[in-house]
Amino acid sequence: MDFNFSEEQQSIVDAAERVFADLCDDDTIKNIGESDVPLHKELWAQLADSGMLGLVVDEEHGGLGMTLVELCLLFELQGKYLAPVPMIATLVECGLVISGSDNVTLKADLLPQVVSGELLLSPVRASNGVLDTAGLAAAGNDDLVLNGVSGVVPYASVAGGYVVTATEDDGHAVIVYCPQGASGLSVTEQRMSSGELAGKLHFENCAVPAAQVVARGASAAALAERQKQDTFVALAALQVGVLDEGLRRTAEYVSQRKQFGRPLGAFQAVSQQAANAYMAIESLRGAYWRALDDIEHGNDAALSTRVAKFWVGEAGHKAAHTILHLHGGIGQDVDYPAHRYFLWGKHNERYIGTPDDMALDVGKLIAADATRVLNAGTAA
Amino acid sequence: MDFNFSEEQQSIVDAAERVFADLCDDDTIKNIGESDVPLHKELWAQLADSGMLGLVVDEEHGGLGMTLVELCLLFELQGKYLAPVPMIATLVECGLVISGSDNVTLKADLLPQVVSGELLLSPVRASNGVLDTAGLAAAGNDDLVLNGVSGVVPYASVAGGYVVTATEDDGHAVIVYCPQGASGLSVTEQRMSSGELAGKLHFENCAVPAAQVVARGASAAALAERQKQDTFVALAALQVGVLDEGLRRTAEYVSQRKQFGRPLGAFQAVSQQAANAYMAIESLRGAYWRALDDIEHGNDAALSTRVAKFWVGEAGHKAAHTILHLHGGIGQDVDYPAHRYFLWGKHNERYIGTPDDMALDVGKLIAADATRVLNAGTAA
Amino acid sequence: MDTRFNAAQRKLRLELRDYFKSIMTPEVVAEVVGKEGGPRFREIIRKLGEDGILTLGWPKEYGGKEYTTVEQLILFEEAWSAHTPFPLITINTVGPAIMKFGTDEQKDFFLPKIAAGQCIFAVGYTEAGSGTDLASLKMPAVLDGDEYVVNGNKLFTSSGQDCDYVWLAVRTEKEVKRPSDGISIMIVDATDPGFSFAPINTVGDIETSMTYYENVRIPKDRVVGGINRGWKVITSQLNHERVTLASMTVVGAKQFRRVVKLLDEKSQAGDGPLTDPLVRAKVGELYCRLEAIEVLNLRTATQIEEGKLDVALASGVKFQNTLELIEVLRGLLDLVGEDALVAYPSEGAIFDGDLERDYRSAQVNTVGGGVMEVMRCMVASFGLEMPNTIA
Amino acid sequence: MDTRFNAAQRKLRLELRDYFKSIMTPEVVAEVVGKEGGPRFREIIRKLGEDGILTLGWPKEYGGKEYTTVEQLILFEEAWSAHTPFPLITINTVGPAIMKFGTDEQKDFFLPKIAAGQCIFAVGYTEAGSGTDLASLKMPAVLDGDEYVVNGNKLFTSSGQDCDYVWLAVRTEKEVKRPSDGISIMIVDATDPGFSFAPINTVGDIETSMTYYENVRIPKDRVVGGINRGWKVITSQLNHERVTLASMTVVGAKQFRRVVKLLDEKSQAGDGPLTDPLVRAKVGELYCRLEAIEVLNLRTATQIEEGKLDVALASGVKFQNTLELIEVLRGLLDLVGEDALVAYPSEGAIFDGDLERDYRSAQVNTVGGGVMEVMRCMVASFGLEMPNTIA
Repeated sequence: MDFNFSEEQQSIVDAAERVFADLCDDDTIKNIGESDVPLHKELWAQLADSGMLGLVVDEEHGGLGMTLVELCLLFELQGKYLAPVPMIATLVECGLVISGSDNVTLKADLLPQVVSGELLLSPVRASNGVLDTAGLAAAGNDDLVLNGVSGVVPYASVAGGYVVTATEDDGHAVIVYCPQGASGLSVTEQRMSSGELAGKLHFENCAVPAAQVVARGASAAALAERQKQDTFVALAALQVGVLDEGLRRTAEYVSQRKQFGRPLGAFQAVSQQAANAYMAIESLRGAYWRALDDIEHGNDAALSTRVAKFWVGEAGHKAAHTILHLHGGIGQDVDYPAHRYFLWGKHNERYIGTPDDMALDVGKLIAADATRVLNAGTAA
Repeated sequence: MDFNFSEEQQSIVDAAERVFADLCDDDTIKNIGESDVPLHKELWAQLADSGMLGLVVDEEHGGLGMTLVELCLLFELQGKYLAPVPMIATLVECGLVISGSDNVTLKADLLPQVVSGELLLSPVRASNGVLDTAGLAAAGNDDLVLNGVSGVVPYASVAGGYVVTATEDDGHAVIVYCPQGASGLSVTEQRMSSGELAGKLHFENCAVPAAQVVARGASAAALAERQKQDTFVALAALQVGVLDEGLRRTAEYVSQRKQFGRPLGAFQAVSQQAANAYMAIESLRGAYWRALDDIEHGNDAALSTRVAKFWVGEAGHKAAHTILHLHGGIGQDVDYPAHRYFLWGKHNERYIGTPDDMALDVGKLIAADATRVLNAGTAA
Repeated sequence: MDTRFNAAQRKLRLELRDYFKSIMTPEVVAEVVGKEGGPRFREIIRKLGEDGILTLGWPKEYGGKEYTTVEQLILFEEAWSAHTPFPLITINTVGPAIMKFGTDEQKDFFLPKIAAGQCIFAVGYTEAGSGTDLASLKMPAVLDGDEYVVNGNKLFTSSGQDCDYVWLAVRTEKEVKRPSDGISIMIVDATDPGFSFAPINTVGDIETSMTYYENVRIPKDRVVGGINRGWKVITSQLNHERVTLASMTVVGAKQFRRVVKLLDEKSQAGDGPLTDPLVRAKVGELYCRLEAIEVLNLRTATQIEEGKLDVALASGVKFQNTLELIEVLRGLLDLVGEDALVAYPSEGAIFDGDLERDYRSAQVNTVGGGVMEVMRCMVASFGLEMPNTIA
Repeated sequence: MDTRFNAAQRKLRLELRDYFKSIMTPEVVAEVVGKEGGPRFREIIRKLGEDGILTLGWPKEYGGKEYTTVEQLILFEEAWSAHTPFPLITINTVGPAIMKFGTDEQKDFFLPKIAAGQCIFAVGYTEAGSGTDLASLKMPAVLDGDEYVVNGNKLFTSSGQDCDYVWLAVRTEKEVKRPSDGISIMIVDATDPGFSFAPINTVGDIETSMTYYENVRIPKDRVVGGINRGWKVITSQLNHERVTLASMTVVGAKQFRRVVKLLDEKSQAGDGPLTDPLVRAKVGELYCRLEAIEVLNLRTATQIEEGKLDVALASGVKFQNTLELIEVLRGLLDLVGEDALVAYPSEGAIFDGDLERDYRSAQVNTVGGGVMEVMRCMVASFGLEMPNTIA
């Protein structure tokens, strides 16, 4: 067994850390968060310059042809520095889906723009909230027409295009590319609790020519599932970064802040909570690593990626609250960075599925085929 | 508002406490628990002598005609002293059901025997586990025939009779009385995790003459629901007694036991857990009192009694584990009483419904009629 | 045993709800939510004063209506749920402390102004180095003629950005056996040129402030309760404050009813969310938790009314109800689904962002008004006779 | 990244499972479950010794097969799941300590006997007043000629009721700077007439004992690691022990698979339990928790193998996995329904009462092998560089 990233994997993103460290000090992050468009454009440009945006794009399209493993190390950094950039949306939720398409023209058109940083992308799926249950419908033979609403599309208002998963009349999934400004598509800007940009998208007879179809039929379903799995792991990486750094700062704070003549951290009531948060994060880390292992080795990752996302939420909830709470009054102050770790942790907890959602998903998979978990050679 | 038992209510069971205190010292309870028939016969006799077994039986049948409120104070005592007697089974789950019957002959026959302590009764319902899902079926016109299995019937092997809730062909509930030894009824003795006696009952064409029918049709359904509600509250009372005393003993233990030169209770890691357990119990207590209030005042108690049972489990789980854990090594020793509070707390948590079961029940009731919780004049 | 609001109390609640609703139009809410000052904020409080709402809980001799504690709870719950500006600390802490510890002149001067909604107090307790360990506060007040001169800063001064006076805790004696023996309470006039503030925005959108004191002069007759006797003034209200803070958990019930109403409306048509067993189980669980919160709050309110507030329970509800509220709001976010974290004023923000905001602001009470670790220590020592483990 | 058992390890597991299954028939299980002694217990351990199972993890020079830590984990998991008598402490703690600290004579005398399953050690550490604070132990050993004389009692002496020797921690020096500086480890011959015991039955059915020492005489050459140097002998194995104890959480996986199998069988017919969304959600949640437990255990095992065990993680898995296990077993009881708490040998006991028993016995590890509060203190200080808050 091996519970480490290889030196090669690590070295690829080592340079990236310097970029983050240079451009993502607390003040910068705070200022960008308070600006009209909370998007770290300079960081995005630097990541493009250093090739990071092309990490998982194949060399044919200007990328480095690496795997999700290396990319996840980048997301850990993003989490550590709370960098407001649509990395997961553009590179994983959209970029990897486009890479998986058979539409070579579309790939040749879009992927180089992703690598260069010109093109930000947002994934669009049917709303799953109680308010909008209309879904996203695609109709047509070769050219398609989209109708429906999607509620929480990350960075939608600044994206250059959208990778949209819709449902055809026959119930099959279809994935299409839709550029910003397409006729019949309107985007309303939204802000999430964490301050992250998002958009609400309305499709009203939005025409999608056949050339913009990413995948259809069985391959669309497979790509949509793969998109989910990759996103779950990416979020786990991001969350590990957020919570590790948030808890590290918390430990530092309580070790220095004194009350009753002692550092707060010298009180057992504090150390016990910190330890619980620590182990919640370690549980997440293990689940994340196992999912990454499966993806790296081409195993079926349907279960393990969902287990990882379960822990994104479970650890996010527990550790995020501990991070905020143990900072006491200063944790509440939005001029101080602690609360951002809380808000990011909670955002990641919920995005594309809560722990309850993941548990149900896992349960469904087991119900469909119990041998998944009853196979021989596993514990007990 | 009034969050107290009245002096009259309290005084009625004050005498009972002396009985429990005399007969339920730790050694006696331990010895009875280790005996072949873990039933405190002497206590039962004394409770009968002091009229306690007739508390809620009407005066016509030799009882005192009190309400469930007074009886619950008795269950609190039972919990405090961990007294192994079938009080809830005999007096609430069976006695109150018989009292609610229109079958005057049956009442006249059975209730005086309950008051005198001669007759122990056990409630029988269809199994709800994954193993036995056959149910309990009743067939016939006036005289009935029972078939089916019931898995966990409290004190079944020592009971003189059973109050059986079965389902008729038309799907309606029917409640009948069935004496021990009835032809077609076999009882296998079981032991629960807590050491409590239980039985598994098999009905094979067990004949029940019309004279033994307690209730049928709509009144049977109403009585069965009432039986549940009363039992939920009774268990809440019992659990309050168990956990209060268990936590009190725990506090006493950690205040005296020293490690590292200080009492364990002087460590925040210990005080924090004790406080959490304390408030879990207070949450239970409040829910219990509200349910009792509803029953006392004839309000619809469908929701509040289930809320109380939810907290029986929720507080039972949290506080029971804290009680056991904070006793350290000695808590594991079965010669020391601490573990019994744990086992009783866990038993009560699960008996006739876990917190999850209660939550679902409550949710169903709200789904069926949301105005139950949306009514005007309640908070917000 | 009587654990529910009675008919009169339910009627009162509906009247108050209508009253607050008439004032707090959506536009007004949007303007003042989370604010602790400003013209509209002031205007509403003056109106509450004119309408006699502020002092409903005060004794008759000070112009109050002597509402019982349960009625006051209803008042605060409805005001809080409607986002009504309400100078809670001025009404509930400062006013009663002046009644109890103030001189006749202080009573005559301040109480009518407070009642009229024309006088808002900020409370200056916390310092950068003294939060949970409040008794260690250092800000000195030095006697100079007939006035005390104060220099220093206070952190998290609630209402500091728009107050008429500051209810200030200062150190008037350094050389004392217990640090709490050298503390005094003084009333600072916010128009003093040496007083200034800087607002602090919080993660839950609840404004507070940093306040600065540069040679601020306080006449001797603005000392409340006697020199070096401030600790008693501070602590005499603490348990009541905790109970009041615990009552803020009413937002859980508010949001629960909103969400259930929404789910129910969606379900009336037929195959709606409330037919899903998982939704039912979640709704049921949250209801069970909310009921426990409600009863706990009613028990402490009743104990206050009966003059026998149990310290363990008062400390306990403060953390227990807050933690339960956090879980309840989390569950409500689950029920709402992916729109749950969309923030006001975005189009998709559910209930105008009110649930999302309440969720963020619920966190503050694990710290504010007594940090939960200390509350637990108090539960253990007062409720279970275990050793005191606070310090 | 490689986080799963490989094909060889899975094969090994199945072989061991078959091996233990062949020994542990239902009748044998019923006879020995929870026992720490007795003829059958001894018989099985001797068989394990003959078959070379006991020392699979030992170095080759002591007759072992040098199993990797992960293979040892598999061995313990399978032995434990099958309820196989296994002198875990003798094999895993005492044996390695003798290898590391023992004299050549001690090695030659004890190690072959242990390997053959003919020598079981009890461990006598805890005293009535010294549990978590083990270094405060008082039982004196006084030199008398060439022998130490020991008087006193030990509490929770694992295997004390049927051992050949006791691995005893005693105080050989009172006047020391740190209490841990005056402790020695000595090997008591259980046939010494001054040695006796009384069994302690526990809530989880795991036997332990109280041991009594009345003028028990221990030759000088049975001191291990040197006089007053016992603390190092004790602590050198602690982290490994914690990792081993954490691996007992494998019973969660065992019971989960049993319950899922049961539910699946019931569901094959059609409208069975696995079609219920609530059952699915619960099954899914438990699987998520079990996966986290498994990976944590594999991580610490791999760290040991690589010789770089992280103290924070070793301490952390000890409490985290135990607490998760308790929740998992609770969830499994929920899935089973009302029969869940029926105990062996009742007719209705599910899985012959194994789930019910495992649930009861899971509790012991919140205390045993390092109480969870101390484990958390260690996580905070070693993992987060926070102050040490143990004492």
